[in-house]
Amino acid sequence: MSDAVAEKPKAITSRHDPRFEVTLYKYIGVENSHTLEFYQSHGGYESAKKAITSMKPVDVVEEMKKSGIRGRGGAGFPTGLKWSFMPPVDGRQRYIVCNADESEPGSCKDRYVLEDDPHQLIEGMIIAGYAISATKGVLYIRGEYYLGYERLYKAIQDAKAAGLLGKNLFGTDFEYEIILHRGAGAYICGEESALMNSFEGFRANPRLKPPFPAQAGVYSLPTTVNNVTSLASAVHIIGKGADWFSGMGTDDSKGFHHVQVSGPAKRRGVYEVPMGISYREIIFDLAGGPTEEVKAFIPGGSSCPMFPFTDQYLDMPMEYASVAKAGSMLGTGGIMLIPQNKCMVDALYNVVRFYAHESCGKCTPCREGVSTWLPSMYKKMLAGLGEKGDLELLEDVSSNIRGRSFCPLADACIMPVQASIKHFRPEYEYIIEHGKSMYPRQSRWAD
Amino acid sequence: MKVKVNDVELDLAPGTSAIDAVFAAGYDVPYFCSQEYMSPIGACRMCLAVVGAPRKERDGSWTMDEATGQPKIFYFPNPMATCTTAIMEGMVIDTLSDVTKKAQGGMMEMHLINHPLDCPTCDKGGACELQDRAYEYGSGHSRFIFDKRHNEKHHALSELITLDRERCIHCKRCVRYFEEVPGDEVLDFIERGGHTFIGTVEEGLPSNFSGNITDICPVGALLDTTSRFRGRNWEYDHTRSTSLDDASGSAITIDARTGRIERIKAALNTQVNKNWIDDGTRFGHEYAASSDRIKTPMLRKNGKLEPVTWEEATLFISEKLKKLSDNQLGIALRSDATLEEGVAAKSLAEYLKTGQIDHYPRYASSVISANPASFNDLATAGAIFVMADATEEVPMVDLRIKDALKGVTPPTLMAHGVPIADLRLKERMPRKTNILSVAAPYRVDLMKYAAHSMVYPTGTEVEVLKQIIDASTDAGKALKESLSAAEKAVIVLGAFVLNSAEASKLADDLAKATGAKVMKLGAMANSFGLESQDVLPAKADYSYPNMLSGSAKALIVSGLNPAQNAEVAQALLKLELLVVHDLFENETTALAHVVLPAKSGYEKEGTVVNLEGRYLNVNPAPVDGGQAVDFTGFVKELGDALNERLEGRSVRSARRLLKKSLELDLSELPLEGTIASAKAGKVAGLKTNTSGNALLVPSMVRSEYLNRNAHLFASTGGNALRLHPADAASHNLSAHDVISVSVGGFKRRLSVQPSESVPEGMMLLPALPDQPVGLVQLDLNSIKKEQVALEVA
Amino acid sequence: MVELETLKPFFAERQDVLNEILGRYPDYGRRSAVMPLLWEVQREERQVNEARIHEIAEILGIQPTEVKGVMSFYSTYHEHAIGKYHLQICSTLACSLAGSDEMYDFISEETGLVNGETDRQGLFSIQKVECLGSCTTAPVLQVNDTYYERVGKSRCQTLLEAFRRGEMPEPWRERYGDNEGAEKAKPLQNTIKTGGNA
Amino acid sequence: MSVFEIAKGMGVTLGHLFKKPVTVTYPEQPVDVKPRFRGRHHLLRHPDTNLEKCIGCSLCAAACPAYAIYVEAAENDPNNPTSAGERYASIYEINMLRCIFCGFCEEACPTGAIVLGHEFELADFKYQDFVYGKPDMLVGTKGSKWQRREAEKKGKDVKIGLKSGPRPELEGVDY
Repeated sequence: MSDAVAEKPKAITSRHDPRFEVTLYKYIGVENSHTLEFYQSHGGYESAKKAITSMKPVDVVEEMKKSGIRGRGGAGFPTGLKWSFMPPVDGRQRYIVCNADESEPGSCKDRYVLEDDPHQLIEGMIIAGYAISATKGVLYIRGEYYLGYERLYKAIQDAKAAGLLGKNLFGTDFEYEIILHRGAGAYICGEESALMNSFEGFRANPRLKPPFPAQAGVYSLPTTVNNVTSLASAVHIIGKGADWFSGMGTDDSKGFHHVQVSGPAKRRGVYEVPMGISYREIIFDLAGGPTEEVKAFIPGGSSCPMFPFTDQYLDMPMEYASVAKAGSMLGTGGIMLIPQNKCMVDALYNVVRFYAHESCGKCTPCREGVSTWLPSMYKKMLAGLGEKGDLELLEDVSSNIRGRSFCPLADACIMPVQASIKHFRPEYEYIIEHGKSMYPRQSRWAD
Repeated sequence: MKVKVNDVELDLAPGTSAIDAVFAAGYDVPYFCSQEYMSPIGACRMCLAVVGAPRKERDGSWTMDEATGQPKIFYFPNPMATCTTAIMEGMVIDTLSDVTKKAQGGMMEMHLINHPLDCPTCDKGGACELQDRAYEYGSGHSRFIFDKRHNEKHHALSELITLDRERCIHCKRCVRYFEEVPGDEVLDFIERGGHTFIGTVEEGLPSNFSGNITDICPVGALLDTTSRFRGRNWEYDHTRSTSLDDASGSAITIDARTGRIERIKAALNTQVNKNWIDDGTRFGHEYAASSDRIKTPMLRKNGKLEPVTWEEATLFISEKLKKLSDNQLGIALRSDATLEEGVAAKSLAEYLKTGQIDHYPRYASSVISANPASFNDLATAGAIFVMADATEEVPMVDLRIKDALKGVTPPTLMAHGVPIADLRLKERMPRKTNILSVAAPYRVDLMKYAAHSMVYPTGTEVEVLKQIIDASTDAGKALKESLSAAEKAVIVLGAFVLNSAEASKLADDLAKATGAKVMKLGAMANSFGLESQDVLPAKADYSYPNMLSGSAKALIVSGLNPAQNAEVAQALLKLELLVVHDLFENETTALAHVVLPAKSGYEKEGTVVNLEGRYLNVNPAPVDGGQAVDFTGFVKELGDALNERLEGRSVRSARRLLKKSLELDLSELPLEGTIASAKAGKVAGLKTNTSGNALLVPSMVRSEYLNRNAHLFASTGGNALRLHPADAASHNLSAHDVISVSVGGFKRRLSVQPSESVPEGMMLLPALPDQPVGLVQLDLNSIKKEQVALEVA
Repeated sequence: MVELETLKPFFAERQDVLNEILGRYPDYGRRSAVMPLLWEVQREERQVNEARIHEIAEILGIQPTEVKGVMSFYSTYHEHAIGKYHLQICSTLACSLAGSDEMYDFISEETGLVNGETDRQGLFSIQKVECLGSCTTAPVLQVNDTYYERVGKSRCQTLLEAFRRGEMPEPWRERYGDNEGAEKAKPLQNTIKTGGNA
Repeated sequence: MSVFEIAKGMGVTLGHLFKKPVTVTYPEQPVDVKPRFRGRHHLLRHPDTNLEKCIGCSLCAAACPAYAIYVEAAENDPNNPTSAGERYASIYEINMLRCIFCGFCEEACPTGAIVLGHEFELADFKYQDFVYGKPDMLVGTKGSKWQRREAEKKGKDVKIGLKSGPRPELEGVDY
């Protein structure tokens, strides 16, 4: 007690830190965790109650800002700041939209929340709705997550019946309802403006910005769009305080994140980790290490440029700034390991084919470049018909697409392509020169 | 706002798009998806350019560049689509840098990878934006070695429009056009990504303005079927003219080749039709190229019409005329005759000392309003009351009303013309339907877009207007209040009101009471002009219907076919002289002593006055019409035979005359025309039927020529008899039956179209110039089925 | 076409479903109901044909072309009938690294169908789809609306056999991660639901 | 000038006395035409399908410096097509009096449909006989209008006064 200011405890940046506790994912996988009884008996809806009954909307936004949480959907925009962009209340209906159209290859963190802890998300949406004075929430869930849709549907009904949704929440005059909307299989709906078009019943083409959603979003009304885990995190930030949240992570990246390890790892799965954790810890300690020799890993879903599987990158802390500095993005935290004997060109063809299939067709570089030209070039190389100059052509076409498209989908396709050429150029050169992959395809199907 | 484009500094209004700044500066960027009068969407990504702007510090001062002492320009990391970028203070746009060039060239290459490059067979070749831009910005060769996307070619979207899906570059102009301009969402993208194509589920693109998509398609994906393969763009003679199909005075471009009209396209008139024309105007030109046109004068000899020279024909006429005393000759022009023709007819009438001169069809009341509304008044109105079937009478009124519903004022013209990307326009803008009220005796198209619409019993216009003026009903009161309250209110009156002098008077009273401007929809292209020039009978007894029923001993009719009515035909037989000046042989030429070849509206030179009172030039397309002349030419020929130099013997002579009275030089009108004030003529009342079981309704398609317009005929199924399904059942008629029937003495051939939008007990059929809008008795006993609709097996 | 026109309106007898769906959205957002309505038709009829497109357009007061444009944008609405068991094999990278290509080959061989085909009996249809969000439990086989994760060869075989018998086995859960141990892989059961979309 | 030089000159003269004469007794004898000679036009067909190569694009007419070509196009009947694709020339006319045989039309043709052949005997009597239509130029038609008229009158084959193999571009043309 000698110092006036107690030294700030060191932030948690490792799962090995005894202070770390799994919070958001605590009940995932537990039997009946998706029911209202279970949720309420484990402290559910306390945060919402706290926020609505004892805090002003501004305070909630401030608390979120203070926590330093950044959007978990991929772009990493500070959530609190986003909420504060809403125009002053002017009598117009306002919307909070939950983007549960999780379709990025390598990501499945939201699915577990939607399926196993829907009430946590509903509570997060109530808090967010309260913070931005929106009385309507839109929950856009991708069409394939039918189990999640069923459970959310039930959860919303239950919450309504229990008075947790509807009018006069927690005895106040705050009202809130959630519109559950099911997508139908389009990756582009993960883009917020495309999602809004899709919700409104239009083709899911991205919209022109400005106006931004805060000015004219759903039905041209003020709207905020957040990812599932961003909203679910709000429950804990309000419940445990912004300081608890910012007690994890680094200066640049606060709190926890959810990483999903896929590819040849011993225990591929979803893990809640503090920000600033090293990739080595995630891959080796949590996921049990690779089952075969690995040459690269994608740090945050397929749209993020890959890193070679070297110490330099493995020891890098998982935070927005460091990853960006190394030439990639934190994305959704979908870490994918690419084994040594998987042909990189083949792997990239798979990625490119995904984006080709998901391009909405609105703008030329994406429709013609991503959706037509790139897959053709990869197919040609893989068929052993590559010619001298093809790699340069691929690079040039990529550079003509990158940064030229209407929305970031084309960039999401081009960045991994460019990264793969940068790090694994010899594999491209080999396939062009020899007409066959450096690593022939082999069966990977377990019994 | 100050903007710098390359080396040119400009001062432009805030909200201007960067692409317009570039064009205003005299530089060029390629673009495909932007289109005048439509929302910019940034889909084609061709207009990319390096763009930068200075930034402000927290205290509001510019962030300075230490090296130069000027505000530092922060460039966007990627080239920006200039069409969707609004200019900012101090913005710098660089369209000449290597980055810009590479971006544009790369995009051009991608546009072409799936384009079939079948320019030699493509009708757009030579006038194709993609072709032009590929020359200017393309690299000249493609690095895309794979198979191009294959898709359906020559797919008939409707009888009038052919779609080639391979050529489509997905600029979305057509899809946006339908949503934004006429508001009929009948075309959309299907599928997604590289498989996207445009298509429709509705058969035949049910829209009255579908043809405009062929104009705005930047490639040859959407083509006008009437002109398909008729010629190449460089072979056409392009003539800018004014459409004589309705009273809007829409600007058109007539494309003719080797003496034949092959295509009509919309021309730009920012004040009238903007870039658009309706389908009736666009596709209804085929009749002019029919092979059965009258090409030489003909004289009846021994009961048979024989080709003669103009001299022989006019000599015959002049001999006959000399035997007539005053006021025995009747002269009747169709209401789409030019101002010059009207003057010629008047001067001929004066010379021949007859007061029996008229134009037809016309209404019982004047079409010249005391407080006339212009199209721009209509497009910016705060309240609109339409008492007409505006879409069919003057389609452009329909389109400009939809402008008003959007609430965006017409754009200010820039140095390069209409802004290419008007950032105020957005996709799927909400429409202020509550400013529009529509009343008509049956369900009209415009009612879809009106918050308040009313279908009143046929012939009760007077009662309806009284209700509004007296505010005796809630709806009437609300309407009157909204018209009074609106800063700018416009009342649109069509044939149903103008046909009744009483209703017309009430409507004028309503306008006066509410301070609204009035737009009166003239019956035909030059109704306004001919009335303002007093091409009207000296007294009521000399009106055209009276001429036909005996007031005239001799008759010169131009463009009219009165003998369709069997009763009138009998009366015409008694005439001492019947001169018919027309395009085709018909019931009246069969009785005529002299038949003279007339010019179609595409071949005439002259002036028309549209419903705003706007003087617009009609220019002749080089068309082979044989010895056809317009009415001024007839006056000249007749004058020669009479040894007289009559006024109005040529367009120039008529214009000299008009210059004096109008103080307007009609040979030097600006392209968008000139509005001059006009006073209503002394309209001698026409008797109109007040009873009948059928209503003749206006039609945007010229019913009299429909059977010569093969494509339009196929698209509309011919002139339709529309009736309520219950009535159809009781008359034992079914859809698509083709019947011949006597309608008020006119033998009509009609195809049956049952429709819920028609009130029970009333049948609707299109009016003819000689059987204009109004009630009529359809003889149910005379119905003969010529062709029974095929049952679908 | 003639056949389609004589189809009974789909929602005529399902007014409650229709009203429930329309009731979800605000009045100014009536059009939002287009996707749920399409889902409803697709669930019952395993396809959305042109007559239904017209019907939905009528309900929502929009043009059929618009409905078609929206419907065709999404990959899970089908113009032609899919099988009773619509086998969707995720083929994106994570699943591909776990052998989904081989799984596709296997299923294709077993059913005699290729991507996009439906067999004549209407039992199976197969479709290669993009990422299903089951990357950590790859490879995944989605049958109608049900996920079967970590589908090895023997599991795949057992599943196909069950489908042929008209059974829809309960999906098992086998996940690692923070939820590890909370539930164990359950054995494949050959009971529970039969047929149709879940 | 010496005698020797005169003798040298005479030698040249004498030498020619014994050479084969270059004069050809045309029209009894056919003349030799150089491969690149540009004579009357041929409209070619695709040899395998027998469809006309001409698609009626009018580019030849656009390229023609003498305005000698007139083309009118129409849409193919899909069941009985005249040319490959959707468009064919319903009217194709060349006015041989206006034509300057520059070959620009051949260069402009995107499908290689029009090729200038070797026939040069185009003399005739009436103006309208110089306007050659499609039947006069399509591959398989031999000779000028006059020659064909003459041959028909006499019931003989058309005889054209030239001997030379056609250029490779003249696919299917037989001299």
